[in-house]
Amino acid sequence: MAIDRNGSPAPDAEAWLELYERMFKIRCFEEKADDLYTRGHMPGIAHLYIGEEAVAVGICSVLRSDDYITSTHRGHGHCLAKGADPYRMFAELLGRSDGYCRGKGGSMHIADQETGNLGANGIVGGSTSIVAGAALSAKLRGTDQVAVAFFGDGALGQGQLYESMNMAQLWQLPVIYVCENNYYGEYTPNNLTIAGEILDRAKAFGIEAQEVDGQNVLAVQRAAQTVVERARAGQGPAFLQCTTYRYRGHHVGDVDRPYRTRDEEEHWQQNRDPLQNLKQEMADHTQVTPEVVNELETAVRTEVERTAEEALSAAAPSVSEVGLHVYA
Amino acid sequence: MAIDRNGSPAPDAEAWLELYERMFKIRCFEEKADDLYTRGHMPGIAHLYIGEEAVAVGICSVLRSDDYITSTHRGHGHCLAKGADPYRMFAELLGRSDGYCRGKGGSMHIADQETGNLGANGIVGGSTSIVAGAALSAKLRGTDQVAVAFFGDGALGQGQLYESMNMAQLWQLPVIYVCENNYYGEYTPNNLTIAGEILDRAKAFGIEAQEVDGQNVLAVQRAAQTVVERARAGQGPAFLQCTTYRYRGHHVGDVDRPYRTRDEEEHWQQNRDPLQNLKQEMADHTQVTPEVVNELETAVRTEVERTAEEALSAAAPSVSEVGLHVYA
Amino acid sequence: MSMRKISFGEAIREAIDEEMARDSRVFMIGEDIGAAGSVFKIFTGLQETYGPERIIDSPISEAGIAGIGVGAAMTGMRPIVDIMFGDFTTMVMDQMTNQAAKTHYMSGGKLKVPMVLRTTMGAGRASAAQHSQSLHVWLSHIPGMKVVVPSTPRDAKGLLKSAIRDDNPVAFFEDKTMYAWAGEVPDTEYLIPLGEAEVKREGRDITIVAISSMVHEALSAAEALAEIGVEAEVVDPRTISPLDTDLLIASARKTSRALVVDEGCQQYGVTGEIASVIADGAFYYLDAPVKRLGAMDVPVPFAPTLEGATIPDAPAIIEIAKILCGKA
Amino acid sequence: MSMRKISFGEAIREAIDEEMARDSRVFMIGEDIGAAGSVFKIFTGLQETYGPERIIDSPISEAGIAGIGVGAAMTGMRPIVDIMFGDFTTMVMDQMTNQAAKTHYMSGGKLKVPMVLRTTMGAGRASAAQHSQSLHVWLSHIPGMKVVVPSTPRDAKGLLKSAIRDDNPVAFFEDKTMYAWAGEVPDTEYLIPLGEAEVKREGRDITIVAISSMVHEALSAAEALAEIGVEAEVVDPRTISPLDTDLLIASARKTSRALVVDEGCQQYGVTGEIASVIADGAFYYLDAPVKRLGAMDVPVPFAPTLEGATIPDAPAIIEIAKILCGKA
Ligand SMILES: Cc1ncc(C[n+]2csc(CCOP(=O)(O)OP(=O)(O)O)c2C)c(N)n1
Ligand SMILES: Cc1ncc(C[n+]2csc(CCOP(=O)(O)OP(=O)(O)O)c2C)c(N)n1
Ligand SMILES: [Mg+2]
Ligand SMILES: [Mg+2]
Repeated sequence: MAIDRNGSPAPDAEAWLELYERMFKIRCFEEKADDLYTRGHMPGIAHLYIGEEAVAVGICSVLRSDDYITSTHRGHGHCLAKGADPYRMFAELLGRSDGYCRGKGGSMHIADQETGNLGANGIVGGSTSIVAGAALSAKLRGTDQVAVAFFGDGALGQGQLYESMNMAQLWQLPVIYVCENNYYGEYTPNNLTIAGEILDRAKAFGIEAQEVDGQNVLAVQRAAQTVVERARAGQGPAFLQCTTYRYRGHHVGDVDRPYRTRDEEEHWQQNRDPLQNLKQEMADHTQVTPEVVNELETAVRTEVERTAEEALSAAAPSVSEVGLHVYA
Repeated sequence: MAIDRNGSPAPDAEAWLELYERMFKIRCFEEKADDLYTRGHMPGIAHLYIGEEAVAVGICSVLRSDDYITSTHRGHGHCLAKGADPYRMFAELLGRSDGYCRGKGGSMHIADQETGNLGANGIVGGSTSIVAGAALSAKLRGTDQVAVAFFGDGALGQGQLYESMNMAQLWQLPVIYVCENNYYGEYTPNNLTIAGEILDRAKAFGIEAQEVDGQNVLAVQRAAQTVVERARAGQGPAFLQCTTYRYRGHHVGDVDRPYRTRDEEEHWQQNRDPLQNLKQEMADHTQVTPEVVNELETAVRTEVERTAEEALSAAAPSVSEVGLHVYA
Repeated sequence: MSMRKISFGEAIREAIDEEMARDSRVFMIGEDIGAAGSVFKIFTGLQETYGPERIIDSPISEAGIAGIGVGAAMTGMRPIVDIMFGDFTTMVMDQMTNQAAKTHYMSGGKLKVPMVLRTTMGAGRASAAQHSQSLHVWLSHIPGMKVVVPSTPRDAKGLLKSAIRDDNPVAFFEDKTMYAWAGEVPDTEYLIPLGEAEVKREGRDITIVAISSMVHEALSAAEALAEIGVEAEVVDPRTISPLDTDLLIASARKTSRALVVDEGCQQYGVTGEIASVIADGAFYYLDAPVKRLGAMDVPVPFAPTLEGATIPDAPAIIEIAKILCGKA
Repeated sequence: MSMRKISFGEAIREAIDEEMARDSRVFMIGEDIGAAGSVFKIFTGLQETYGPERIIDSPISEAGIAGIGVGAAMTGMRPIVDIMFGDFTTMVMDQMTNQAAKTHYMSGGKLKVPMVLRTTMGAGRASAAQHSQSLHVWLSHIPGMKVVVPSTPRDAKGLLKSAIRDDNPVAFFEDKTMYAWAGEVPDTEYLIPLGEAEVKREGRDITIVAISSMVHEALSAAEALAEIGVEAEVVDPRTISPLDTDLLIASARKTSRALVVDEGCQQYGVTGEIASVIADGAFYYLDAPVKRLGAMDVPVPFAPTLEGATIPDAPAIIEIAKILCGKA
């Protein structure tokens, strides 16, 4: 388990490289998804996670595969970080029967039981009580699984989140609330939609809450480690506000982004890129050479490209499947 | 305007007596309502406000009649404190056409536009966003009206309250959130349902919040005065937690009350009765004699009795009215 | 099969008790269901048997507990979510419609949501417009949901046990006015499958399809009609989704006349769906138009004189049946 | 009357613009409707004209803004609450059903709630199960609500202006797939009254009742049917509550055949109500059973191949019409 240099033990090159690989895989996946959309291969739209990779990867790096996550409309990163297969994800994005949902869910509804992913969600805040149910379930079944809710700053507007936090704290449920604060909800800057202090909204329920630099995967991992261990030990929920930034538009079709400045975008990309950050850390504190990193990048990108192309030639579900799976 | 002795100016006997009269009227009204139920005259049930009189009276004593209030299932006290006519209230409780709602609403839905009462509400938390709408309306119309939401501690479980507080603070709406914390929601003590600190739930949104002794009408009035003036001046919402206690059951039919002890009930009634409290204050700090108080009590009780009996002989709405008022 | 008489409420309680004893995955969450044994007093003692972990008293957070039910069901439990009044299901529509009902389909058949949403319906208690609604048609419109509306203790017990064992989200509507009604149930364990209607009374002249408590109005109407030589067949769908269309159509084809009775509002309610199914399926056999009798399309008024006029009853059924059978 | 061509989206925008210009009580609140001009880009510039006080960007708090609408409407304003996707109306059912729709009745006709809930419907954009629903039947079931489902720019503008001026809560459903469609609207101001159906095409052989975008499927089906000698009359209710039953029944009596088409799910949907009204009212004139064509009773699947199969279209309409008219 990697612990950053402010912690101990010493930097673990391999673990860091693995974190880097996961983040890079997400970025490649999203760039490819964008490309598939632009070339007219992907139906509908998708919300890209580019720029926010450190949050999903940092959090999931301390989770077991039987731990649960609930995700959002911007869910590809969470899905990959929890261990999903890019091929089956691409197939789902393209509406093919090899997809995780046999083409029925698409980008906004990918779920993968095997890796504990209870699903992306098209309803902002929709998973904030579902996650508490998963945690209650773990508690009732006597396992030490934890349940992590990823949600955006926009979900802070949904009352359901507060109902969930109240019950999670009352019943000491193993829930980690991970607020991905990227400062915008769709096309609206969140200073127009959030009053007061975000962390206070969790503290008000007696829930331990802290802010984390969501662009620093090691910081996210360290914070996650502590709260996940606490939750696993039955010491109740926690709330992490991860400050981050989405480099692209709200969705693949949002290319003009009049609601924010190019300068702001550049600032984040130039100075706060999670991949560059970790690369620097590795250069400064490990023996990992640029060559190794480049090789890894090429390998990952080639693999992602391959799976995407493979998905493109996968079969669409037959119309006869439309009536299947309405009832179990 | 009465200010208690910790404030200035000096005790205002007349104002205090008026506060006492209003509280006493509520108590008589509720005792009579209970009697009407017990004697089988009142259809359905009612939730009595006995024991909590100081909250409604203290708050409403600083409101103008064009200020708004939203109320709850336990709404008789708010309604009377805002200036409603007991006769029309009794008529409504009895389902008569002289009632405030022509018999269509009953105890849980009395509304009185003339006195700014937007209505009792059968949905716990249901008025928490309605009140913000009334405040927004006042702001848009450029008036300096304020809107007060009375709600119980149980409404803290409803997400809608947090959505409302967020917007009220964002837009600096003149809303006063008055949480009547009587320690129980129906038959469940609220230590089972409330995590963390109640006041923090408002502070988290940047809303000024304070706790008030809800059994001390002068304290409630003083607290209300400050926050209402602030709101009227456009300085935004506030939250008051008024600790109080309902002497009777959750509703008129809840007579055994196995969920709490008789000792606890006696403690509040013996040591913290809002009427006794104010009586004592008047005895200690004004020239108001027990005789004056007794006379006033007799007058009020007689009047309440009279209106109740009058309401008993009022006509029921004709069946032809059932289809009226579905659409305006 | 030897029988015994128990009340509708006892039937509900026995079903839950038996299923909780048999399957540790079953638990119940709701307001005042623990020590208080529910506001309808049907669960007294159940929490002593199963403990506060399996009979969970929740805050007043309908949306939250419904979402918790979804999350727990997705992860191996079989939650029963108790929503005190059917009027409050208005607060769980998102969790039921966008999450519970769609999860299995959206996940391509991978995730399941085996939960039961128990709630009430039915007017007649002078509880006014927010505590008297019968909103069972809403979730019947949603693919992925099953909806049960039992009319007798026997059906209630057998259907609830099946609902709890079902792998799909099931909404279970109990007419609160029937809790005290007694009826025969088998001594030994039994199940009643979802989706099967039952002929509650055989007849040759007219088919009366009735739902929940309306079955009893239909049966007493049938007795009266028999006296004037009209033999009514009373059919109880018991489950409105899935709907046993074959039995309904077969009965109407046999009698050549049909009337559909339900306590939900008539406009866009249950009667419209069932009447159109019969009018289509029995078209060439019908001697008269299929008639509908739903609740009057008004909010339920408080005054008993008015309320009574809004609820379908035996006299109204008799009147329509006479006209259809040319006996008017 | 001279006409000009504008899009459905422009028609919506013009209606709001004109009404806001004429009545200072009208304001709009919703997510991303301000600077962003709504996610459907139909309100670009509107906030510049009326300012952020009257075109209010809200947090993602559907329940909260609906409640705010109710409170503002009760107190003299005429709010338009914008709910981005009809799928999210699942979150405002309590505010609309228990508050907005019942307030006038419960208050015995004293309080009014003149608000418009604008939202969308319609599938076909590969937006999957949580962004494609047509849930207009729910609020049509609720007395006190009015529900409008326009099919053309002309109807949309005239009906929305009437809805804004109406003293009752009105739910206004816009098929998001029609925003870009152009149609003729009068140059000068006009209103279209709520509750009046319109014959969109005259015919003698069969009545096709179609709703919202289905009107256009019905019209193109009618063209094809004309070629085989079947003259279809296409009737657009335009308002489903109140429903113009007289016109629907008269048309069916004239043609002796009827088919009802709607994009909501068929089970317990709009087609059931309308089909049963016609089957009853035109019983003695019908040569064939009244048929229904709603959306397939499945959650809307993502894969376009599957999604297309769930939506009613011209070919399906033609097929049923042929059978009804003995041309199959
Ligand atoms: C209940 C609900 N309301 C509105 C929307 C439309 N919508 C989709 S994403 C989004 C913004 C979400 O912002 P945030 O939670 O910050 O997530 P981000 O997109 O920034 O990652 C909105 C309003 C929705 N999907 N669900
Ligand atoms: C949404 C909703 N859920 C549940 C209920 C049933 N109910 C009526 S009063 C009540 C308890 C309310 O407690 P609190 O808010 O503390 O008010 P109090 O009765 O103590 O004055 C409950 C659960 C309701 N009316 N509305
Ligand atoms: Mg965001
Ligand atoms: Mg209380």
